[in-house]
Formats: sequence, structure tokens, C-alpha cells
Amino acid sequence: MSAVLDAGFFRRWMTAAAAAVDREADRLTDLDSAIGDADHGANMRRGFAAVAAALEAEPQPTPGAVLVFAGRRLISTVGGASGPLYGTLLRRTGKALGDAAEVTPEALAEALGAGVAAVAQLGGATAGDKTMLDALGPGVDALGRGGGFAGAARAAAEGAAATVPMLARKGRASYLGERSIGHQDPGATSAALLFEALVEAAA
Amino acid sequence: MSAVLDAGFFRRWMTAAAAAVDREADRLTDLDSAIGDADHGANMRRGFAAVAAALEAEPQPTPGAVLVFAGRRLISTVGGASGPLYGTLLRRTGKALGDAAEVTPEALAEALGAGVAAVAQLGGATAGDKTMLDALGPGVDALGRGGGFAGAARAAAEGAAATVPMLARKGRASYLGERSIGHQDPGATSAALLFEALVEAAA
Amino acid sequence: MLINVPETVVADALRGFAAAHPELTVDVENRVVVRRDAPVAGKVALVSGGGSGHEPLHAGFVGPGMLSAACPGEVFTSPVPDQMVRAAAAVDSGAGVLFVVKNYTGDVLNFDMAAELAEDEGIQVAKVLVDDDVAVSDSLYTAGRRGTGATLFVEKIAGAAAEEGAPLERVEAIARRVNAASRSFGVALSACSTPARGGPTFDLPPGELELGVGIHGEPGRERRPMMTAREIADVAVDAVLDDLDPSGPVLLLVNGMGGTPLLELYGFGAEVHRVLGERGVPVARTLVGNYVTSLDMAGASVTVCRADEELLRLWDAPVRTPALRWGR
Amino acid sequence: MLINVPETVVADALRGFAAAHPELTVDVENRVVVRRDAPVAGKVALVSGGGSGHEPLHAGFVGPGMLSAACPGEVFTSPVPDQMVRAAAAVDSGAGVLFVVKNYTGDVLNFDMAAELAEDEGIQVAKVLVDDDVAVSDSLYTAGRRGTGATLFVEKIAGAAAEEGAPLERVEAIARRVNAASRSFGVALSACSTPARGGPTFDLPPGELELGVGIHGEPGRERRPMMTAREIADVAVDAVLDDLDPSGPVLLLVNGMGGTPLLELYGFGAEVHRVLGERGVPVARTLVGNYVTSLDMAGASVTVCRADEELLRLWDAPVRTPALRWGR
Ligand SMILES: Nc1ncnc2c1ncn2[C@@H]1O[C@H](COP(=O)(O)OP(=O)(O)O)[C@@H](O)[C@H]1O
Ligand SMILES: Nc1ncnc2c1ncn2[C@@H]1O[C@H](COP(=O)(O)OP(=O)(O)O)[C@@H](O)[C@H]1O
Ligand SMILES: [Mg+2]
Ligand SMILES: [Mg+2]
Ligand SMILES: [Mg+2]
Ligand SMILES: [Mg+2]
Repeated sequence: MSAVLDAGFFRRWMTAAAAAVDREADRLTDLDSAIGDADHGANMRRGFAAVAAALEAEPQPTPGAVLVFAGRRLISTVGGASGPLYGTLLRRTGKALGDAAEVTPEALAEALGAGVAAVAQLGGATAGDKTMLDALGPGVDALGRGGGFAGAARAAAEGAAATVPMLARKGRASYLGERSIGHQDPGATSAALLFEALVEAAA
Repeated sequence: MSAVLDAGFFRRWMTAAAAAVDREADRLTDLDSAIGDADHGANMRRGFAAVAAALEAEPQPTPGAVLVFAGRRLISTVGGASGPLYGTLLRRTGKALGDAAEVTPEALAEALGAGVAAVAQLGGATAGDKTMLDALGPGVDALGRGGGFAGAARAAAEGAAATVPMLARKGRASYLGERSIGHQDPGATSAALLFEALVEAAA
Repeated sequence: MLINVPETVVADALRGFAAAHPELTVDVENRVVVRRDAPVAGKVALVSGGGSGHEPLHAGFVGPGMLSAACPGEVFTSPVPDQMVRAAAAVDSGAGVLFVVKNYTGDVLNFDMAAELAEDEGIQVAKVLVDDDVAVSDSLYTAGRRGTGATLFVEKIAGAAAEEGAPLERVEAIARRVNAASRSFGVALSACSTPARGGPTFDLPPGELELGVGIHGEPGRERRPMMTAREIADVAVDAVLDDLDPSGPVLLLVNGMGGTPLLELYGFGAEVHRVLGERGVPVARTLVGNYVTSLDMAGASVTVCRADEELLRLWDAPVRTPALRWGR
Repeated sequence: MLINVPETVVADALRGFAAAHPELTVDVENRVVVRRDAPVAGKVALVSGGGSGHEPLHAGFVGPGMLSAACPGEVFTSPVPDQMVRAAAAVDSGAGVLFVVKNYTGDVLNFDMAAELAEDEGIQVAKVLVDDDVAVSDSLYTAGRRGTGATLFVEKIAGAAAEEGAPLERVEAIARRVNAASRSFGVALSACSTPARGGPTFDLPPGELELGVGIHGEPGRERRPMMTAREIADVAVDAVLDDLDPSGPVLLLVNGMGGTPLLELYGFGAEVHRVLGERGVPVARTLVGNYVTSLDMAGASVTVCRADEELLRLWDAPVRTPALRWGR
């Protein structure tokens, strides 16, 4: 984790994310059918496939550029709640990275913090509302505390699992009231996959 | 079977028929759902219930009048193929009985023969087409041969059972072609119930 | 099922229909739906009817430019002659009445009886039998082809002719011409559930479909493993064209059986257009929707009508009914 | 399902929609459906959109007197901002554009982004959020009430105001007024099946129903043993009236979720009329049909809108769209 991260790393991250959400699409959709509208897997698959294809066609020069570009593609291809939210996460993280050719993991952690804050602001959710934030937050925090990508992935996965007993207060799951309890949030689950993809990209 | 049959007997016949088709309505509908449109039980129940109620309100004076009246009620309340066909069966049988106050079983057999012929003419079906005629025909024949009501009921039931291997050539079941084979015809099944009701009316 | 009890389904629906359509006269008790301005002086009247469960057919097609009256029977059961006679009496202006009858034994027998009775009352009656379903071979070994989607074409086009003031023989001739120029083929992806039965009318596992179904929840001619919309369109259109062989432009109805989402139906419509294009058949007009249904059955049917200029003009003529409405 | 592959369902449907509706401009590639005569000089434009699977909403409501353009997203997934910006640019005459947005997180976020982008391009944009579903409490603990059946009322009535030449602020104000005056409640008798999932979105055994469902195949607030149409109408109407308390006449939408036969829907409509009558609420206009659907879900929703004379006049104004058409 001492290595600096270049644009190639960030492209690998996005490719690994595309592979992960493709692999797990059915599980994400199953989770979304329990407390949502059964499209989260298809949404993530469509969005990250578009990101991976676009980056293949137009490889971006810097880490920041890769994420800003990826974020824009998500916004343009996903729709739903997750499109603008994940799109904003990547765009704002990318913007925070500036135009450096290489960034440190610490800089990424900080930039991701800005990205997550932007997601919270856009969606109006806070920790404990049973959303993607409940995996994004712990993941980024672990990274910021020097836990490395593996530690961040672990924390994000635990965060996702911790959404099971929560009562949803944002997104579609909130319509269910008490009936949202007992199910893991699909967006938190896909967020944890993004951290897993970071580990893969670094491997 | 030496006793003559009066209007009371014919009213009892219709009431027994109403009870029989009510009891067997689900079976008739099941048979009709295999090779038809799943309404024969409801049709027969609705029609004979109306007949029984109408005869209660306006008891007809003669055997012929009871059947003509019942046939008209069937035509006015059943619809579908079975309404005009059963309605015609009873009307023509009743007309053939004339305005006698009492009729013999032999006269009934002959009148029923005229009724069945009218059904065959109206529907254009013949024996072996997998229709109600395949129970009506054998039933009336048995009655005409002096088999009594019980013998007629037996012959009609056997006739209904014999429709199972037949290929339907009339009514909805004909749409199924070869797939109509292996199912008992609902109309033949209800026709057999009418002969059973004769036995009950005589008991 | 969203019902009270099976016995009152048709009466309940008529009450709801009456409340939703104050522009029509609905006799709930006697089960007759009539154009409010009937009888229209000098105009030939069109009366149709059939079992319920095919909505919006027929009551949804009552109004200026289409039917004068409709007689709904019990679910999947032809109405009784009394209804048809009452309807004919209510709409006849003296110019005569055309009965539009789908070719099912029950409908044919009941309308025949009604025609006799109406003629006894001095009403001039003509009849047209609709029998467009190519899945049934029209032979001595069947009750003849079923009447399905073409009913809409016949009622719309003959209705327009009547509205224009055509006399009875001419309205009847046009109705026959439309029927003769129309063919349909239907598929089911699920059975339907009738209120009386309370469950599916036959057992069709997911992953299989029935080819050549009618509109009464009966099984079709053949069961097959699930096919794509593209494959189904190929089969349906080819079955129709085999029997029709149109040279010029056609009217096209891509009809939902009730339970297939409009989203899927439009996608199926795209495939139907593709095949017709590949077969060199120009489509002059297209109607996509749930018009001749089979309760909640999933599936669709394709109806094609060879159209000449007169039929197209009558098709485009104004119509003002609950389910079909354009022009004016 | 009557589809090719789940991935192309929306594009296939748009191809079919384009073939069936030559009177509209359909950009299949970019997923925008536009009134053919847009931009109409001096007229405020209405743009709506949302996930697919609710047909005829929204594309079926494009045309004179209603929407200027619609943007269909993937099934149950809000469209993306690019579509809305493109639609706005296609229909803006300079008089501005009203975005009609159903209150779902995804729709709100995507339309918000689109509004910003469109304003960057010099288009004046106003937005109205539709949130009529009383099954969701509008509290800090939810994403707010869902937008369901009232969308039709808002699009029809605001569309009529725009057609009359009302300026943007006024069209927006009327849209808000209609939304504020509308409440809905829905029930599901079955789940729906999305193409991506290939099967029901949740498990609802026959003999049970879900009260308080939305239009995205999500479970409702409460599961109950099956109820009669009469009982369901009592619950739905009372839930709506509890929150609305209309004094005068109302517009009524008895909306099918897609899989409920029209026969049953009309019967349910009769019961809804009965309850409203019992509660002393006069019904000025009734619409019964599958308008705001949830694929093949069996079930229905009731939407009531308090109507004054202006709203009634705008409701009655001519409309010419694939799914809603009257007047002129
Ligand atoms: N307001 C919000 N803030 C943060 N995340 C949210 C919010 N609303 C929804 N989400 C996330 O989005 C996920 C659903 O995404 P998706 O199914 O793709 O979109 P949709 O809900 O529009 O169908 C939820 O599981 C949740 O994690
Ligand atoms: N042409 C015919 N001649 C004699 N009987 C017929 C004919 N067509 C149908 N049937 C009888 O009618 C029965 C079906 O009656 P029913 O289900 O009540 O009417 P429908 O077929 O109109 O739904 C068949 O089982 C058959 O016995
Ligand atoms: Mg979702
Ligand atoms: Mg039958
Ligand atoms: Mg029948
Ligand atoms: Mg969604």
C-alpha cells in the first residue's frame, strides 16, 4: 500500500468493479426485490459495463479524469437512485483528486471522503438510514485510518451486513416501514463490491 | 314404471335436475376446463336453478307445459351452447307431449326422441361427435326399449363415459383437434345427470 | 380475484361501466348497453355481444361510429336471445339491425334464435359471422374457425358504414368483406382464471407456451417450450399470411390477451412489423393494445386485414366509444 | 414473458411504439418520445418520464393537450438526465418547460440534474413533484409519498392549461394544485414479474393481498387474507378520504395495475362509486382502465382529485394521445 496509484490502477478498479457487479447482479437484484423494485443488479451491471467500455475506448490520462469520466458515464447510463448517487460519488472523488498523474492511497481516502459527503448531501441520507452510505462510510473511514484496501473492503462489507436490522429511512425501502427490517440494503451491498474491486485492482 | 306421469312428476324431475347439476357443478366445470372454457357447471347451475324457481312460482298444469316452460327458461337464462340445446331438448319434448294431463313412460320416451332429434338438428351434431348427444341418444334409446328410468340413466352414463376416447367434432372441444381425446365431454356428463334426475323423480 | 362473488361479476362490472360511462345507456338488469342517442333515424344499427371476459369488447365499442348496442353474457358464455332482442328493439330505427356474431356454437345458436324473435317483432335483421382464427381449421371436423380479433375490424368498419348512412345490405356486405379479408393467430403464455373456477382454466407451467389459442382460456393447438417475441411473431404472422396472402396494404391489430404488459406488447408489435416487412406486406394502420381479451391471460394475438381504399377510409372515420376513439 | 432478451425490452417496445404511432416522433436510440409538432410556438412544454413498466404512462400521454415529450427509463428505473435534457431542447419554444416528476429518489435526482443542465442551455425549467400515495407517510422517516395515479391528472390538466396558452408559472401552479388536491391508494393481488428478474418480484400466495402498494412491484405496507372488491374499495377510499376530505365534486381514477381484467376493474369501480356515495362525495368524472401500471401486477388503485370548475374545464379539454383521447 506504499505504492502510488496511477491512471492505470483506476482503470483497473473500474474494470474490476464492472466484473464484480456483473458477477453479483442477481444477488443485488434479489436484495432489491425484497425491499425495493428488483432492478439494482441490472442498474449496476448496465452502468459499470458502460464505464468499462467507455474507458476502453477513451482511456483517461489521470486518476481524477478516470473517475470523473466514469461518474459521468454512470449518470448517463444508470438512472434510478443509484445512477446519480454513484455517479456523484465517482465524479466528486475524481474532482477532489485534481489532475495529478499519480495519487497516494491517503489522497484517495481523502478524496473518497469528499465523494461520500457529496452522496450524503445529494441524497439527504445519514449513517443508519439503511443506504449505500452505511457501507461507503465505514469503508472510507477504514481506508483513512490506514487499514488498506483489504481493511476498507472488510469494513464496507461489515457495514453492508449491519444494514440488515436497520429500518430504512431513505429510498424505496422506506416505503415499507417496519417491513424493511431484516433485509440487507442492495446499495450498501454494491458499495462493498466497489471496495472489493479496489483490492483486486491493487493485486 | 307402469305408473303414469303427471305434471308433479315433471316438476320433481326439474327440481331433481337442479339439485344434481348444483351438486356436480364443479365437476362439470372441471371437465369443461380441460377441453372447453370452464363454464359448463356454472351454466347448468344457473339455468336449472332458474327453472326450479320459476316452476315454484308458476307451477305448470301439464307435463308438456312443464317442459316447454322449463325449456324457455333455459334459453332465457343459460346462454352458451348448452342453453339453446338443452332449452330446445325440453321445449321440443314438451311440445311432443301435447297437453295431456298424464303421460306414460313410453310416451315420454317417444317425446324425448323428438327432443333429441331437435337437438341434433339445431347443433348439427351426430352420434360420436363427442357431445351431449352421446349421452342423450343412448339414454333415450334405453328408455324406448323399456329399460326404465334406471336403465336409461345407466345407458346415458355409459354414453358419457364413452366420449372419453372420442375426437370432438362439434362445439369448443373441436378446436383442440387431437388434444380433445382422453377427456369426457361435459355436456354428455350433464345429460347423464338429467337421466339420474328422472330416477330420483320417480322414487 | 378483485371481485365480490363469482355470481355477480357481470352485474357488478355493468354497474361500474354505467357509472364510468354516463354517455351510454346501461340496462344493468337486462344486460344491454346502448348508444344514448339510439335509435338514430334512418341509420342501420349494429348489435353485438358475447361472453364477458373479453373487455373492452363489446360494450367498450358502443358509441357513434361503431356499435349501437352490446349484450354481455356471463363470463365466456354467449348472452341469451332475450338480451339481443331487447337490444335490437332499442336501436332499430326501421333501417334494420346487423348482428355481429363471433363464430362459436353458443353465440351462433343464441343470435339465431334472437334473429327469429326480432323478425317476429317486425325488425329486419341481418347477421355476419366473424371467423378469423387460423389456428382452427375450417372443416367438417370442427365448429369452424373462431371469431377473435377481426371482430374489432368488422365492428369498426361496418359501424362507420352504417354511420355514413349505408343501407342494411351494404353494411352487411362490408362486414362480410372485412371478415373475409381478416385472419388472426393467438398465443398464450399463461392460462386465465375465471371467477367461477377461481383458478387457472388449464395448467401451463412457466417456460412453456400454447400456440393457436382462442380467447376463452381453452388450451391451444400445440404446447411448446418458451419462445422469444421474435420467434412468436414469425410463427403468428406466417400462420396468418399463409391463409390470407395480401397483396396490398393491411390493417394490423397487435392484441393483448389481458395479462401481458403493454411494454411487452409494443415490443412484440415491433417484431410483427419486422416480419410483415420481411414478407413484403405494407402496414397501413396499426393498433396495439388489449382489445379482445381473455381475462388475465398472458399472451397476444395478431390480426391482419387486407385493406382497400374504402376500408381504410371507413377505418379512419370518426369513432367515439369508451375503448376506441378518434377523429371528429 | 413475451420478450426477446431483458436487455432490449425498452428499446424493442419503443420500436413497436414508433411503428404504431406515426403521429409521434420517437427517437429510439436516445429514448425520447416527442409530439410531432413540437416545439409549438409560444406554448409551455410538458416533459415527463420515469421507469418503464407503467405503460401507457408516460409515452402514451404524449400529444396535443397533454405531454410534449416523455422519457422512458429502463424497467422501474428513472431515465437519465441526458434524455430529459434532449426532450426539453426538442420541445422548448422559448416559453419554458415543466418537468412532471413522480416523487421517487431516482426520478427526483435525475430530473434535478437535467434541470440544471437544461438551464445551462438557456431553457427555463419548472418542476412539479407528484406525491399522491397515502400508503406512504410523508415524514422524515421516508422518501416522502410516492407519485402514482395523480400523475395522469397532473399531466392531463396542466397539459390542457399549457395548450390554452397559460405561461409557465401558471402551468406549474395548476400542476401543483392538482397534485395537492389528489390522493391515491393501491392494492396488489399478485406481484409483477420484471424482465431482468424473470419472475415475480416478491412472493404473494393466492388468497392473500398487499394493501398500500406502489407501482414498482414492491411489497405494500401490510399483507392480508384476500378481501372482496367491496371490502377493498372501503379500505382504499377511506384511506384516500382520510387525507383529502373533499367537500365538492371529484375526479376519480379507478386504475388497473396491469394484470387485473377490465371486467373486474369495472366491478371494483362500482364499489368505489358506492363508497364515495356513502361518504357523500359526488363524482364529477370517472376514468376506469389500466393507465398507471406495474407490468403484469394484478390489483388496482384509486385516485381521487378534488376538482373545482377550472380543473373540470381543463380535464374536459380536448386531448389527443395514444392512451387518452377525447374532445375536438
Ligand atoms: N437518498 C439516498 N441516499 C443514499 N443512498 C440511497 C438513497 N436512496 C436510495 N439509495 C441507495 O440506492 C439503492 C437502490 O438503488 P437502485 O435499486 O439502483 O435504484 P432505485 O431505488 O431507483 O430502484 C438503495 O439500496 C440505497 O442503498
Ligand atoms: N353442436 C353441438 N351439438 C350438440 N351438443 C353440443 C354442440 N356444441 C356443444 N355441445 C355441447 O355443449 C357442451 C358445452 O356446453 P357449455 O360449456 O355450457 O357451452 P359453451 O361451449 O358455449 O361454453 C359440450 O360439452 C357439448 O356436449
Ligand atoms: Mg431498485
Ligand atoms: Mg363451456
Ligand atoms: Mg362458454
Ligand atoms: Mg428502480
